[in-house]
Amino acid sequence: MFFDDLSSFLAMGGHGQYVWLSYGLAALIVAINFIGPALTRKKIIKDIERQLRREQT
Amino acid sequence: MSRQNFHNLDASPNANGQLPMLSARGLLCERDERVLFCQLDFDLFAGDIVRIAGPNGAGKSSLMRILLGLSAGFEGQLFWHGQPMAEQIHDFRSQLLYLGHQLGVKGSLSAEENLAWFCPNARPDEIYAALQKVGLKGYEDLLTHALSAGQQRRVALARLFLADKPLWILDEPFTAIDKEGVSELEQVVIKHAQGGGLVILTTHHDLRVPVKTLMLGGQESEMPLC
Amino acid sequence: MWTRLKRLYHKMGSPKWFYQISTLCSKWCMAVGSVLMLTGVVWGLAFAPADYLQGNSFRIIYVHVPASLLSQSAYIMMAVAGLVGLVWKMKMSFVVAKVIAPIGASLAILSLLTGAIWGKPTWGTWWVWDARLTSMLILLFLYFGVIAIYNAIENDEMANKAAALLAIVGSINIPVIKYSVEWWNTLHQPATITLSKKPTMAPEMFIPLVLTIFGFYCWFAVWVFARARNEVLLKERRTKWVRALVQARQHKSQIGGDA
Amino acid sequence: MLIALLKRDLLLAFRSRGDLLNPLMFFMVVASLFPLAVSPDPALLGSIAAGVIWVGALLAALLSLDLMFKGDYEDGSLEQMLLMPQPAMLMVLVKVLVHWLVAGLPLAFIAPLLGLMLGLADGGFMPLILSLLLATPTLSLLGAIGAGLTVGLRKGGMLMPLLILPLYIPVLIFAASAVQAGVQGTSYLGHMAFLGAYLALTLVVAPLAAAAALRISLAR
Repeated sequence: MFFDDLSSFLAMGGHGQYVWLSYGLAALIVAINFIGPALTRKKIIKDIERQLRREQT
Repeated sequence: MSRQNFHNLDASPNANGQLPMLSARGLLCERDERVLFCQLDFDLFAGDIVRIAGPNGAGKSSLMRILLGLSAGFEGQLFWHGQPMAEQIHDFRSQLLYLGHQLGVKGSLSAEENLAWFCPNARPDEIYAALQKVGLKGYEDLLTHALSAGQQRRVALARLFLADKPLWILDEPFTAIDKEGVSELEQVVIKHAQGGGLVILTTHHDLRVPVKTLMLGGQESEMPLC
Repeated sequence: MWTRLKRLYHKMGSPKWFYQISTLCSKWCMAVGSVLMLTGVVWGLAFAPADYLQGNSFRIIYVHVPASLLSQSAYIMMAVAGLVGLVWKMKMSFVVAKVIAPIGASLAILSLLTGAIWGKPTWGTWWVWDARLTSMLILLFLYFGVIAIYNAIENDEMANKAAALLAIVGSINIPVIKYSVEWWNTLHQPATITLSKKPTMAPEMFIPLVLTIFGFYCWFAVWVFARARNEVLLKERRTKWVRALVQARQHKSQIGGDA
Repeated sequence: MLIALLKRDLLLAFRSRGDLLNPLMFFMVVASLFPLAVSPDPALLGSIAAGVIWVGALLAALLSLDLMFKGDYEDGSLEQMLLMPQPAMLMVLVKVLVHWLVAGLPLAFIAPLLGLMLGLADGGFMPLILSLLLATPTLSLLGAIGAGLTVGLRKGGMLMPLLILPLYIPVLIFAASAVQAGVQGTSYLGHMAFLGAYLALTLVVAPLAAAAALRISLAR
């Protein structure tokens, strides 16, 4: 461990805001790329299910 | 998979012992996930006048664009003089005369100037003669946007007299042409076929010409001789 | 040999096969990528030593560099996928090219944003017309062009081909653009305050970077697979295998609900 | 055939002389917006003149690109051209040549006037004209790709800048700094060499790509 304690880890020697902002943005974009397709997939499957039900009746 | 596998064409010659000029094997055309036609086979011979018929939306113009090589969304093979079309595309295009739904006639050029670029090898007196044949004598120097719709179409039709191409593909050539003009045009088409040409056309007119019909839109495509 | 290759080619073009194989691949990529990312990020954030010039702000490198690298190579991948689609008429290849565009653009945006944030403590300003930031901005514009063409053309097949062509032309231009921007930058930069790293990075700083780069690549594969599978489902929604798949899911969820 | 096409297109361009003037007028208006927006101070204007003139030239060329294939697409002549036995890329080259003659070349002639208005230093005029002569064909060539891709689209006019402008950036950088170098009295031979090389590259790639783009656009 490079840092002595948690608070110095968060402060990053005064550059904490920049580092954490960058990692936050990275997490956001990673999350969008993971969640976006998952939501689309759910929607597509729901649409196909609805189509199937419509055909059964 | 729309990968084309090139087979050799196995077509039988017609009654005159000729081999087909333009053939299709297993053509399939899809538009917006709807199959317009599939398993379409035909052999067209020199001397034929072929009318592509069928109700609206049956794929008449799609078939024409496929034959012209302007459409990529199809499966199946085309053959030109028995050879795969992809290898013969230059030969095919140099023997093709196509009159489209849109004429390609520029409004800000005169009739003569329009024809001069369509048929660069034609001499001016030949162009004048062709324009006279389509009944545009005296209109040669007029800018075509001053002409009527029918006259503009006649400018495009004058190409039939200028270029010496064996294959004619005509999309609705009789639109906006008066009765007299239609019967003259029919004679031109017959003469071209008798001279060893092949004419493929679509039209809503009742032709007084012996034609083969390529029916689209039915379950199976048939090609009876009328 | 040739027939086997041909069979593989046909298989790869088949959406069903792609769907099945990509489900498997994406699980593996997800696992490997997550391990790499976790170790890389934790190591980079907490264990790597601070840079002697930039202090702790250099830790941004572990997201900035992978994002930049990936968004550049994603553009090339998109162009190659498009080329394969155009030349060999492989439909799945077009699908891959199509789904890369938004992912690559998002990574370019991430790279620009983290670059700007890194610039603040290093240069004292959010944005400088540094060669790398500028060429990344232009890369983002190139992505915008490709995305715009997908949006503008309604016919799927036409849109795929047009976008593939544009991506290919763009990728031919990338070296020219990069070269000219770098040249322009050296000409106009009054004082050279580039982010020049030391020629040799200490291994304890360098290894986590390698880990995050590979981790990002793995995750990128997961994203591409996920979007491509959506495209396949949408395109093949009328086929039997998709219907069977959906029905099986329905069935499973009903049983799960009962238990 | 190609000569007939060239003749026809030049004749068409000549018949619609009004349209020919539009990019030129646009060029002049854009360039004269800068003194109003930035400052009339000759020293300041002189220092940005090279960039302003080149950005204006870029936009003017872009504006006229939309017309490269549009008219022929709408009346069906483009179809006829693609059905000719000659390779479509030669046809594209003719179209590009005409576009350059009517939209690119005039910019090179009017640019010195704008240089005077914006207070460009004396040394900048020669590289300005040379760079315009050497680089406007590149603009037409690259633009043909965009024009080919967007020819069938209703919203094509808005899309084109997005597709093409990023590819114009190397031209802008080298051309504008060639003028800058001329102003400072240093050699601009290297810039010209780059512009020439880029022209050669686009001359090889662009007609092929634009012909492919046209085939894609017409395969509805």
